[in-house]
Amino acid sequence: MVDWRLFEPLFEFARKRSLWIVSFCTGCGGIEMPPLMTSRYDLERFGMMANPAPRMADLFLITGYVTPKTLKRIIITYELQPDPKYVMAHGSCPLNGGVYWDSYNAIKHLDKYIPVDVVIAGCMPRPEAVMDGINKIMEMIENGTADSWKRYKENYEWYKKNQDELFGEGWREREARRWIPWLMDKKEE
Amino acid sequence: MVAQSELIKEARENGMDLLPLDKDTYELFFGPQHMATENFSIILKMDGHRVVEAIANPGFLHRGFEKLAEFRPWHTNVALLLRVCVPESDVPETIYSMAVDEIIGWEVPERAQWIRTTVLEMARVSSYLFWIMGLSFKLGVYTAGQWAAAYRERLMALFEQLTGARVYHIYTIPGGVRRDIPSDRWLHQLKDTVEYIKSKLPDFDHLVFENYITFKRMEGIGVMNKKFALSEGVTGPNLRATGVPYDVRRADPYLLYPELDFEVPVLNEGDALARALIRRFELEQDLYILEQLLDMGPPSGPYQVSDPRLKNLPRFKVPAGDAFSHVESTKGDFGAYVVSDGKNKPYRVQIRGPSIAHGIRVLEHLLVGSRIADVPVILMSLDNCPPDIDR
Amino acid sequence: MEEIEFKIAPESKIKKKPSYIKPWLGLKYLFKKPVTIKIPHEKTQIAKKYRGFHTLDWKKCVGCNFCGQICPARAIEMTWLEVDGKMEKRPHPKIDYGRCTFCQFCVDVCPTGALRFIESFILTSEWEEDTIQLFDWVPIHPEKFRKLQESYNDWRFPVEKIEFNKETKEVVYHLRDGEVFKFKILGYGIRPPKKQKGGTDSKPD
Amino acid sequence: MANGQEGGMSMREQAIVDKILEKAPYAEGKVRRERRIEFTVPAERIRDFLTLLKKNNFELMLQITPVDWPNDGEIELIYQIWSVTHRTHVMVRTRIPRELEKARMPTVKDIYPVAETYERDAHDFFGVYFEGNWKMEMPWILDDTEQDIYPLRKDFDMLQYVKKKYKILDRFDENKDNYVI
Amino acid sequence: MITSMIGIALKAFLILLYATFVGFMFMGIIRIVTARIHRRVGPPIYQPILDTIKLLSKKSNITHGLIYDFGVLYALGATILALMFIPLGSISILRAYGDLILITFLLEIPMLGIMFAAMSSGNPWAGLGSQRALLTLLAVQVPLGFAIVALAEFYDTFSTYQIVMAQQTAGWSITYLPLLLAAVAYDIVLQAMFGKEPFDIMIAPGEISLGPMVEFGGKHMGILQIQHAIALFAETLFFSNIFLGGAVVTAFASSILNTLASLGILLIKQLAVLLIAIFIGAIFPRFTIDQAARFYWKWPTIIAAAGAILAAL
Repeated sequence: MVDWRLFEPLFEFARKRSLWIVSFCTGCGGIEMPPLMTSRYDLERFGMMANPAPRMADLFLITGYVTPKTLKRIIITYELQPDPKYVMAHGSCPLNGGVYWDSYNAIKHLDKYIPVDVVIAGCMPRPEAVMDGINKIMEMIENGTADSWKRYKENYEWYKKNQDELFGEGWREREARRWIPWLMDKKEE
Repeated sequence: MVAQSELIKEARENGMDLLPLDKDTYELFFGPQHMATENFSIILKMDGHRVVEAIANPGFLHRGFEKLAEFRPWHTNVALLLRVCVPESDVPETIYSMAVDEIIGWEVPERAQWIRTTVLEMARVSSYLFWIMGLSFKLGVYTAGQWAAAYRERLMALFEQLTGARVYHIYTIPGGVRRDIPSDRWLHQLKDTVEYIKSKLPDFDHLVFENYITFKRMEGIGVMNKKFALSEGVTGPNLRATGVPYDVRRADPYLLYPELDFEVPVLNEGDALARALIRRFELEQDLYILEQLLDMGPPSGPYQVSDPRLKNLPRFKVPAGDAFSHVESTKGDFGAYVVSDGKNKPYRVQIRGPSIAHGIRVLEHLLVGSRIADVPVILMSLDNCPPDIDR
Repeated sequence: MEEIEFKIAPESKIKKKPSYIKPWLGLKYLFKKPVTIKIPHEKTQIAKKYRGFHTLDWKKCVGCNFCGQICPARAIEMTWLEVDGKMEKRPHPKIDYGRCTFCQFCVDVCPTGALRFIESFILTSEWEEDTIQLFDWVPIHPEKFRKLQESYNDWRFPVEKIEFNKETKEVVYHLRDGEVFKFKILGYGIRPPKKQKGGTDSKPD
Repeated sequence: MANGQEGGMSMREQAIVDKILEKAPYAEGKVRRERRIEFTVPAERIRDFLTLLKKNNFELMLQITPVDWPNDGEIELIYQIWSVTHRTHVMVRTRIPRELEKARMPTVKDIYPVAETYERDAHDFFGVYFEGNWKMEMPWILDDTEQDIYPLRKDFDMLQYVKKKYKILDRFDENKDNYVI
Repeated sequence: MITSMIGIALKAFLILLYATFVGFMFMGIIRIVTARIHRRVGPPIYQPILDTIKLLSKKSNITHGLIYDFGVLYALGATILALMFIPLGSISILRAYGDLILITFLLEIPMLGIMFAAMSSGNPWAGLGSQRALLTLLAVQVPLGFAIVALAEFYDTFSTYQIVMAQQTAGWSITYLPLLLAAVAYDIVLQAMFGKEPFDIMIAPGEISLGPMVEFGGKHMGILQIQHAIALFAETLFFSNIFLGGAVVTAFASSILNTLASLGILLIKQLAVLLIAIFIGAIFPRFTIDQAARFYWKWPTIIAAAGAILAAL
């Protein structure tokens, strides 16, 4: 059996230079993603690209505030991603609620529900700031400090407790069945 | 007809696990984690590649602005309400400000009106470029989209100089605007940018609007007729594509629009292609309007009403009353209804996003019978903007 | 319908003809210079009055709490501070960048011009309890901020690390040029803190 | 923008109001300003009145705005309709009691189909039940957990709700609890 | 006997290594050239290699059963097998058996492997994508068949190697009208094989989120990336062999120099084929699946059939 640890520096380099982003823009920050991905700022220079399939993605950008309804999808999408995976929170809202600090429908502290590696300030953050955050993530991957996915595994019970507290027990099943009655064939009048 | 609520109850009682659909249909959750429907979800009942039934599921962006606005001072609400329409954030600013101006009875200075009109038109151009990007990404001709996003950055830079921010400008406030035009150099830069974008329009035509395959993809897709569109409350380019010449800038003139010359495009087909072509033409017209505005030049004078009460913004009170104002955004008729009860906070603010009309029922109707490949194209041709449905 | 007195564009102007040939013109930028700004190597131009972080002239600030009242995000909290064992005469705004929307209405309403903003906008941090303290600060003096910005010229937050002791409420700013800046938070609100909490260990004057 | 409150400009609007009022004696109407008119209708006649408006070329329903007036114990529903033909915006105001079980309205979705969406919206945020709209119970913007609260009503205590739901409000200093909004 | 076996195995390994490397470079070139058309800088050319290493180094891996794992390996194996049949200059392992139809078939069946795997994951998007992929395969068959028939008719043989050798004396295939027609048809087919617009219907990121690929992650996707690289190499190589004259250099005395020269010539031809595909991909939107099928059964079929008839005359 080959000792794969020998190749770990190479792997770290590859992980750093090939961060695929899951294409799930969760808030207003999504509007700055197209400029970042396209010609002007061109994130592909760093090997980053938006990937429609969460199974292939490494980096999850929480672009802005998160509503409970979106958070459910975020959690599911996050769990679909294979390890190692990284999360970056954009702007003020995931950190402390932002301008929606008293809104009944916005999550205040995202780190209670999923782990986050890097957070950047701004409303919304300029592309330069986002790129700085991505640089930070790259540095952290190099140092091995980007370990939010490990934290999620280790403290899964705690995260799950918080999620269940917010959505109620068994929210995954409920969400899956929510639309069943409306998709049934409507009876004739 | 059996009430749907009874069906739900029945289903719940039976502890239904699986979808009691016909054998040859299946359900498909289209979004929100999907490239075509960012932050919007459509539940599709599919038969092979055909859509049998569609249910729009909004609400992923709901933050309760209408409630939040009741707790913030009048001017500050601008910083909040502009988030209703992210790609074109000046529109909610302007409608809210116009409604508040009307309640107070303020006559906005001419310079402020000029700046507001210019900012609105710039927002329209940038929003249309953003839309071209979206459309071409969904069609698969990524080149045009990349260009459009790059050219939009020029406008963003101008916005940044004028307002101090790239996306959320927080610029138009009740009584005028927050800052003056930075310098004459800015006007020249705007002129250059308008000319630059104008010179690049044929590129988009070549790749998107005159491309044979685009025609193949969009012709005859998602057809609405005039009667249907009117009864469903569709506005903006989507309505004009069905043959109704309704444009708020002409039908209910505001700001400097009565003095400006532009043509309102109307087509009768009502399909996705017609909607796309109308938007393409309006982009050209918006650039033309910007040129006229620049030729006109900003009138001299103050950029804000002078009112001693403005010195103390937190205590600023608006007399009791209500007003409705609306403007033409790239998505359609964007309206705000503001009620004041004489305090330093609004009593009620409602924003009417155009997408609530064409993004729910019309979408559900148009998707039925279309192929799965047409779903993103129809979505994009309607220019469905989820944040203004959710608010 | 009523007659229309505005201009309707003729259909011939709107409609386009499909073509197989014209798309090939889309290749024309293949050998042109890309429009990309190569960010780590190139610097972008930030507009002069870009709404970035706040600065605060502690001398000028009168603690009127206008900024706290106008803030749509309630990001500003008036804070009573103690610098070098001396209590500041007036409370100063403490700004939480986990809330701030950078609308700068607080700057607009500031009656003495003490609260200002600067173009710097980059603040990146790991999401850990001690590093995230960076997002909550009492802004530093504009001249100091400007100096730091001009010497580094990378639009970054001027403070590298903020130590906040939750028990003693002591705050230490480690500025980017190595300067250390210490003060102590006595309490929040517009009222002086000693009236509410007599039992705190701080006793200036 | 001229807010010509009165004067010769609003003659056209006055003519429209007169014409409508002639056929609907139960309603009250007035001209607000150029291109803005408003009617007040009792809640039970709303369907008749909107049918009349639709016949008189008021084609586009822009929104249904509920406004909560807890002091009067009423919810005001404002049907905002735009006429492409007359180029006039009309507000049809009606008031219904605000108690949950009494806050009921007949649906107008057969007159203006788009009203279905607006009615779902009003139901979700204000708890106004529109009878005859079978999509009333269909999930709309709010999530399951908020199903029984009506957040846009004036008596909804948002801060308390937020504190209960999301536990803490401030990350940096929990002692900072003197929130005044 | 054993030494010759080892020699062949070594040769096969070297070919595979070369093909994989060049294939990855091709993937990098696709991304860079596309980026330049988009007016941006684009990634470094070795980016696909990094992507693959990253995918292979993923710590957790999702599998949906035996067929899911097997399908991916099947795709890789079929592509490698196809590669071995295609003459690469004068070196090739199985070139003597390199039948046109066999190679065409082997180049197509990796798709089947991917489809098996995708279908077994049970994801509806993967199901949709697989249906589309099947239909694309079906649509492509007709013009492809006619193009192959035209070639076989013209050269009177099914052997790729013989066609290459015939071209060395008689000039490139595309200089003859019937084969030019066949080449045009085949090039349009190649667009679908590369998965570029307007025929990237089976992936269609904006429509069905990568279709069959949606469930692959980690090592499965890494293997598919390698497969894609080899397939890119093999497909371009096959095209340049049968239509662009291949390359069998015998000018030098040293056989190593000859090999290198022919590899270089082939590389240039392959790049030309690739660039055409990139250009078409950059400027055309995507067809829907029924439009694509109708398209393939119309123009490329007519062109290829005309070529076949002309070749038979």
